[in-house]
Amino acid sequence: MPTLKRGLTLLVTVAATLLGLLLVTFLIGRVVPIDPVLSALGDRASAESYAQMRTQLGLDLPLWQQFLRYVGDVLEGDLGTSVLTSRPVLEDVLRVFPATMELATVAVVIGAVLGVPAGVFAATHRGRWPDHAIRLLGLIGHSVPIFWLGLMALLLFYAKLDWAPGPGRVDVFYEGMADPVTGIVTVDALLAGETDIFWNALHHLLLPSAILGLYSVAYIARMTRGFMLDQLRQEYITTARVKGLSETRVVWRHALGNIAVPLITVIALSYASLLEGSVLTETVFAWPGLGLYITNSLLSADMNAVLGGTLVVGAVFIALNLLSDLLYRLLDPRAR
Amino acid sequence: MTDDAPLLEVANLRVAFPTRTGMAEAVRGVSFTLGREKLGIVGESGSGKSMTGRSILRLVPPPGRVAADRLAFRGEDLLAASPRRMRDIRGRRIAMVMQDPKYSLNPVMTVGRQIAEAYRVHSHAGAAEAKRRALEMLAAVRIRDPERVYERYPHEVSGGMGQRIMIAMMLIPDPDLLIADEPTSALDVTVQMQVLAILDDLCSQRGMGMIFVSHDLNLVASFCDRILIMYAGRVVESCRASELHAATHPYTRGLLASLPRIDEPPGDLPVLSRDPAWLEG
Amino acid sequence: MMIDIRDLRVRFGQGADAVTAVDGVTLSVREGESFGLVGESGSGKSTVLRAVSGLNDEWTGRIAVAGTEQGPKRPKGFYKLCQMVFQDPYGSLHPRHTVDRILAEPIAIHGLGDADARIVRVLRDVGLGPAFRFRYPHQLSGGQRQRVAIARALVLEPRVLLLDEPTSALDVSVQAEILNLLRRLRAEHGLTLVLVTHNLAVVANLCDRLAVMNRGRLVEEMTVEELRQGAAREPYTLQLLRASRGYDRATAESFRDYA
Amino acid sequence: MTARTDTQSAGWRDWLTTDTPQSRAQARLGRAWAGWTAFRRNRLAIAGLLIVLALVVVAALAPVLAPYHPYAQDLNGRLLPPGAAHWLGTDAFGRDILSRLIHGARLTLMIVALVAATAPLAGLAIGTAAGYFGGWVDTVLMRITDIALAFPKLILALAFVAALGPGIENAVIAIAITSWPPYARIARAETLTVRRADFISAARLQGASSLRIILGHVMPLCVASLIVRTTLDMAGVILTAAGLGFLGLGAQPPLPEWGAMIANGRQYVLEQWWVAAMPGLAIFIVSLGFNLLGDGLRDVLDPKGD
Repeated sequence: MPTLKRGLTLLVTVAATLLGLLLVTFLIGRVVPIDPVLSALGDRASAESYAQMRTQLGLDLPLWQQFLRYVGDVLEGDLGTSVLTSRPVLEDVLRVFPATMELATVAVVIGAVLGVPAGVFAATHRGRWPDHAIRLLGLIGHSVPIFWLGLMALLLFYAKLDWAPGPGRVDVFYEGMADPVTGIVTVDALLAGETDIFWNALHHLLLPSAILGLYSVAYIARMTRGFMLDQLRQEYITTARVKGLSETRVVWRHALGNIAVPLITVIALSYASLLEGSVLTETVFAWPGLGLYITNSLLSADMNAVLGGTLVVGAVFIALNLLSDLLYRLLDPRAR
Repeated sequence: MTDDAPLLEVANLRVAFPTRTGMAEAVRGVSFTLGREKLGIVGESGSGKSMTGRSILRLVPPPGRVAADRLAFRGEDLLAASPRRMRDIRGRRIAMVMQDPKYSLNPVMTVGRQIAEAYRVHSHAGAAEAKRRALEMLAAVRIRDPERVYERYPHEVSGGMGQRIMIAMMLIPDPDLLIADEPTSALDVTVQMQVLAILDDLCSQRGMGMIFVSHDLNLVASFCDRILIMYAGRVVESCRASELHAATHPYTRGLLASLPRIDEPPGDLPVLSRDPAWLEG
Repeated sequence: MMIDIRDLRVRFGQGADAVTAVDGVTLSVREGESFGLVGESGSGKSTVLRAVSGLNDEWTGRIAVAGTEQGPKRPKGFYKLCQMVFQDPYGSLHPRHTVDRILAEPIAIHGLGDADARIVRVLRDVGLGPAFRFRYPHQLSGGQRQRVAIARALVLEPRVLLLDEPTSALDVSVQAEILNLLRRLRAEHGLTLVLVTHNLAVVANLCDRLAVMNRGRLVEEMTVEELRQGAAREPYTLQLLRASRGYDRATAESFRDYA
Repeated sequence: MTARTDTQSAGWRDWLTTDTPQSRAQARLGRAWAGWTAFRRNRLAIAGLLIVLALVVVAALAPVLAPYHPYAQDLNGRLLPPGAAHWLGTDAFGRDILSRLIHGARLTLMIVALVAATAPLAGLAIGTAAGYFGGWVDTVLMRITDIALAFPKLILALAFVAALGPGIENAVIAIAITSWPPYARIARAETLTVRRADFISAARLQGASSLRIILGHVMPLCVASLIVRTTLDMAGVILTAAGLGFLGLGAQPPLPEWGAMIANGRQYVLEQWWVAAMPGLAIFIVSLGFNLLGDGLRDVLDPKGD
């Protein structure tokens, strides 16, 4: 297929997906039993100002026009105003998002660095004890409620053993000392040359990201093992052995080369699910990221903030999907 | 070592796989010796012909078990060889071509790099030297435009060309013995003949021995020097290819009779009735 | 004429990627005849068969079976007239259905009564005893599976049997059994056979007449008697004949590509 | 006597494992037996099966098994550590944690059953239809599925619950709505691999209708991998439901939902750890049970692996 046509198809797909996401958040916003006019004006609004606000918010228009208006607003970056913070939701989200990204990125690095080799090792030792051990560990990782594990880890490493610092991104003492350039505390501290803050922030990051990473180790190891077993059965692996290649080269060059593309998809997917999983982890570790922001907004029925946050996470999801799709076309000779 | 000493000696080769009900024997006591000749191993599916070929390279997948009174390549015991020594032997001394290039070539590596890799692993030559040799080898298997084919991925070449690439890759380290496991079964008859001609020429030019595993009695009889006929893991008959028509074992005779022929009038073909006694050789 | 094909064309794909698989094929098969369609892979022989059977509906031209012109979509009655047997006996039987269910299904679809008796009869017809009736495909050998596939085709008592490489996935000793079975069934039921294969010897054994195809076109038609005497007119057919006689270094040198 | 039972059971086994079944029922039972024999050899899978069975038994017999009423408060016995009277201790209202866990099993089982009965079936119908018919049917259905798949599931469930109001029914609806797309994808992929199979062509050549082919030929082949996936997913459903409960968006007090129980114990976690630890352990064990069972089923039903 010509590249241009393929590119167009991809573009249409992404646009349709975004529109679908907007439709869902829009509809959720409509079924909320909270009156948006009242929440904007307060309970004691006069009938007159109520009607005026209703028109102003476009609530008297037909539903499809309201939707178009909503799409237009979102495209202009207007996600509404948060009732809780009285600031534009987009501003809030941009402020808290780096904290979540920091957490999820470290977690996915842990996941990939441990998960891929574990999966390969399990596959090459199929049916023997390393395989069973890795498989069982994976199943355990899939079965632990992550928020509970966080609580228990705080209990053990913070309260009992005093190895880990408490909740939060840095100790209270350091808070706000490094200029928020990127919003990622570790990076900001390094940029400001504050090594103390950097180490402190890293120390704080370790426990929550390790716990978040545990889930993705389990997922990535399991998928890697499955892909790898599929490849090791293939005849080209026999060919590579007949050529006299070492087992290391057969496994890490030939077999792994063939699963690189699906693995990237898996890692992208698990990155996305980590962004999502941060909702629960952040609550436990009082980590001031998007997850905590959404949860707090939920509990105070701040729908603009909830839907805005949902939209941003959804958009990141779509971007990650797009990215793994593009990488697939770039890396797999059969897809070019 | 003199030239008339056997290339390969196999005595009482056995391959077995554990199953729920005990060990299942795929190869049950196969013996033969091979010089610089083309030896055909013929049999129906499940006769153990492929497993015999693979066990020589110690490529029987676990949990399969290989045992033999003697399995020696130029006098060296293959079953006692260390994994490292075995890697030296594979490719460099003994190579193998498999049935379908669609599956036996690595799909995400250009064919050129796969051939060059086969050369470099045994010669420790530089990248440029390996590429030069690979292009020469592509020309040797009569590929018209080696430079262009070198950069292709396996899915971009036809079956016949894929099998030539496979042959180029296997012959580039200049092995002494080639095991060809149904190398032309996935190809059309005319392409099949062309690929066989290439194998034939390269073998005689390089003085290689060849084990040609196939289910096609006619093809083996016309291509090889000597034939082993396998049934249920055993060699039931061994003869010169030119004397196949005079085979004595009832299984061989039955197989020959059950083949339809263009020059015979249509009519019922004799059906093979299997004698349990054949299982004991 | 049992089967009459005029100027059949089949194209796959659209626009620049389109491939012409069958390019203007005209042929006919008489009632009770056994007709062979021979060619190498990509010659379009199987595509012709699939168009006749109704599996492929993207063709142009004219196909008539038993005097009735056929459109792309077939009425239910067509399938009582014309049945097909596939190449790979491992892929043509549903892995989770017993032989019994495989054979009972066509009877149920066409509302034919007397299922038990029909199933037992057709199993006996293809040389399988009643012991095979409740087995799953994985409990059968390749030859037994192909017999079940033939039984499934016969249970509707068709007049035409289309055979797509019915023996090329089988060992030669089993191939002989299946060829003998097909010959007997043809005689007993007065079947018209269309056999697609790459193997000239199989055609010589089972057919009366054959057509050779190459790259979507019909190269030539001949009787099996002519084939036996090597009396082919076209160089492509002669090359096929030579290639099927086994390996010969000198002959291999003379081969060329026929576009 | 023993000898006789032995020969009897051997007779049954022969009847089940015979290569020549005499009837449809025998063939079917023989097949089930072969599956069970394979499953039985996987010890971890058996452990998973036992955990899931235990969950069902505990849920069914909750009033009989629980030593106390799940809501019975005892303000003098608040936050008691595990001991003879309260095996797993008491919570901030002096309620017996064990009894609440036992009654909570009913909620967990209900959530699992409701999701398992809806999402996979919807996915199966959509996926097989898309895969079998192809063309624009496939394009439309799969576009919708892909869009739904690209959404953040948990956060969307949160938003749903926020919109519909907290509560266990809404939590189930939210989970079911967000979890059908993967099933549709799996069912479609399986359908595509079998659609071109000769046995489907053969069925078409028998004159079988599309409905008959989808129901009788395609779906039975999708069901195996769907059952495996559903079982494995139930662990995730339990975790999501517990997460919603933990955030206060799932089951509402005083319902003994395990996630909400962890949330209740959270503020005491540093001193009275058992209040939060016990329900978490229950979630972990049950969820592990589904994972082990699903993993074992995959070996039997879907040996291709992931």
